[in-house]
Amino acid sequence: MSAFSVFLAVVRRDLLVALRRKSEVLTSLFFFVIVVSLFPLGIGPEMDLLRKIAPGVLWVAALLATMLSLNRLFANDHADGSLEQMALAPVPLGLLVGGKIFAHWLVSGLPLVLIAPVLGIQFDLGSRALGVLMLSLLLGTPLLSLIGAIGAALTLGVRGGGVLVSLLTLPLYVPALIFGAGAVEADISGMGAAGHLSLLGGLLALAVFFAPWATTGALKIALE
Amino acid sequence: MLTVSDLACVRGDRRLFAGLEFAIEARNWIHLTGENGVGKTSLMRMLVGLAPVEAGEIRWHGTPIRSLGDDYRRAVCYLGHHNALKEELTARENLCVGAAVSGIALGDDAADALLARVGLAGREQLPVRFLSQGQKRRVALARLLWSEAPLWVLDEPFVALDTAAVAWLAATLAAHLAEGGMAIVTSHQEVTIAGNTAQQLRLVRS
Amino acid sequence: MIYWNSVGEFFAMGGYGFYVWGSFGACAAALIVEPLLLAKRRSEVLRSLQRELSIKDDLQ
Amino acid sequence: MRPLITWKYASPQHFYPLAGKLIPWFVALTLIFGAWGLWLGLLVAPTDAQQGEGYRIIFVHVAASWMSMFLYVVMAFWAGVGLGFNTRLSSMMASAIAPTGAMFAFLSLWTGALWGKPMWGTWWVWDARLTSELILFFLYLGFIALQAAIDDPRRADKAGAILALVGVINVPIIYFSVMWWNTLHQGASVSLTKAPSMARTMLLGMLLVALCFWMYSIVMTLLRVRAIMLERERHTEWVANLKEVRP
Repeated sequence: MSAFSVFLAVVRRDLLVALRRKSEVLTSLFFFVIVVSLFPLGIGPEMDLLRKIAPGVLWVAALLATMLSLNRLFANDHADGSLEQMALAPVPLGLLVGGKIFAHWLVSGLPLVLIAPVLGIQFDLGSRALGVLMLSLLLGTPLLSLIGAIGAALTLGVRGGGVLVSLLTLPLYVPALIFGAGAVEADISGMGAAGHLSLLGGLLALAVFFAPWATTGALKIALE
Repeated sequence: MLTVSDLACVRGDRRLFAGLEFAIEARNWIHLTGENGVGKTSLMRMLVGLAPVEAGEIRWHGTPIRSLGDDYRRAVCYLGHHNALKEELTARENLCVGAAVSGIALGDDAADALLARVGLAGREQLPVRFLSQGQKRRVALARLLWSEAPLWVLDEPFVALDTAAVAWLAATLAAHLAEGGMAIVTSHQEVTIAGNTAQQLRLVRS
Repeated sequence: MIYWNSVGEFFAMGGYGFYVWGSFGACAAALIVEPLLLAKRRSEVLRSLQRELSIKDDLQ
Repeated sequence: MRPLITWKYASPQHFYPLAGKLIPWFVALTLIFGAWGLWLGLLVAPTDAQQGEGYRIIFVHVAASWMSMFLYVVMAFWAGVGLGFNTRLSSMMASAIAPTGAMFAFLSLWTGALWGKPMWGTWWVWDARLTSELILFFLYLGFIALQAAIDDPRRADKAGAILALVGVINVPIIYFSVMWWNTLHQGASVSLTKAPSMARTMLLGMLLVALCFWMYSIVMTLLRVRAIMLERERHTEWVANLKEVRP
């Protein structure tokens, strides 16, 4: 079997498990929807103000929703011994880890991208801005899954890992937040989002290269 | 052939064992015994390459396992304390996915046939969380049936198994050894494998 | 060579005394407290080591 | 902090007494540079035309910022060496540097706020440097918290090393992203980069304070690494035979 089919096997397994545990998946999606919807209630219904804060609110909510789902990325596999078997598989562990991260994005990142325009309408974003918002989240949420995986692997089996993972990963999310929310803002203010989006894409390329490698190192430490 | 020379294991501040030497050849198996906490599981995790080696060397056909990488992982089948099963998936799905992760394609029919051999015919489509402890262990042991690895490292494989399953596992081990395989097995009870006497390896507290 | 005319002027810092001395004071405090904490940490380790050794000696 | 003199000193057993001998020298250097720098900065340097006497805060502010960034890189370097070559001493050095680095990051934020109030009329501005310094402070806290949460010191070393290396790749990315973000949102803030060109005395004073902080960091690292060695190697023969342990 080729390396790619092993990658697909991991993705398929994680998707199957997620499908059978719908409540956990839906929790982080609902969290995203509710957090975003609470902002107008806290700030007031002035559309001008809402339009201005929309990119930041949506992006911060996406960060927090991703954090919420990070804890279960490796914890179950660690507890039931699947992670050991993955480490013993005759393919590079980084490939399997990449599969898990990809599945994590499909389950917790992609739904955010798809629901974001609906929430953007609540904030009176124009159709072009909604498109840029979706595009920025499409490039940005995989980045969040990739960087988050490092934090999740480092805190695996560690006391208070749930809180610690936020402390470790949120500072590393800063560039994604700046370029992601910045893209939408730039589009609204008529400056064009291309620069922000290409930087976001560059970061994604960098993370695709480095993050599975760092995550694999952290997982091997946890397995020792 | 697996050769272990001058192996030492340290956990935290404590030295569990040191200067451990043994070898295992084709058609042979080792019965590893010892009290709780002497380092049986640590030793097994070192043998399969999960835990780092403190001192000493583990060689597979003369080459240190560190430098073999994937080739060594292809030669080893490890069953630890945990069953490595996903509770949400069915027995059949668990078997297929487990094989696929190890790079072996296993169809649904082939998986069902293996499950029938471990005595789980008719339960292929049941999520694993509905199975008993012993049945889960059987699903985990079905890994031995698709594995092509010559070296089996089994940590307490007989736990939670009933007499029929114990007999099945002993027969499976006997067949594996007869085909030129090797095995290292920990268990607290006596294990008899037809036509094969075990090398006894007993770890004692240092 | 010294820029200031009087001690009072020096401490007033041209009206910025609070900010300047707040900064320098915080730095001085941090740079003094850290070694003290480390000295405490060291003496605690040494004390517990001595206790462990004396127990070991008693056993022999 | 310095290259190891010979490989012999790469073991805690040999480094412990060496560090003990080095500490007084670095203490002396800290005091000399500190006294000289403060003399120039507080007593000799003339006032600044635009900022009045308030500008004197930069003598500590800039030095603390430099040290916080420098120490993060040094920490990541030692952590990486510890991870790559499995040398205990390097990992201990990384753990020993982190609290001092975090302290300088905090001092940089604190003095930055005290500078900002009289100059810009507010304690905090989302200036690119202050913002990235804040994130650097969080990175330090994450490293310290991760190491504190893991009981097995060897596992803590390795996990911390991966985090430090990921962090060190991220520091420039974070810095440039924040700077870009800041220029795009250019509001009322006056950037620190617009500080007036400095007189020679001022520059010299600032460098001397930075040197003082550097020497101080070496002293703290050596003191802390000695304590860490005693804690981690408590069951070894060489610790039991130290004259401070068994008089």
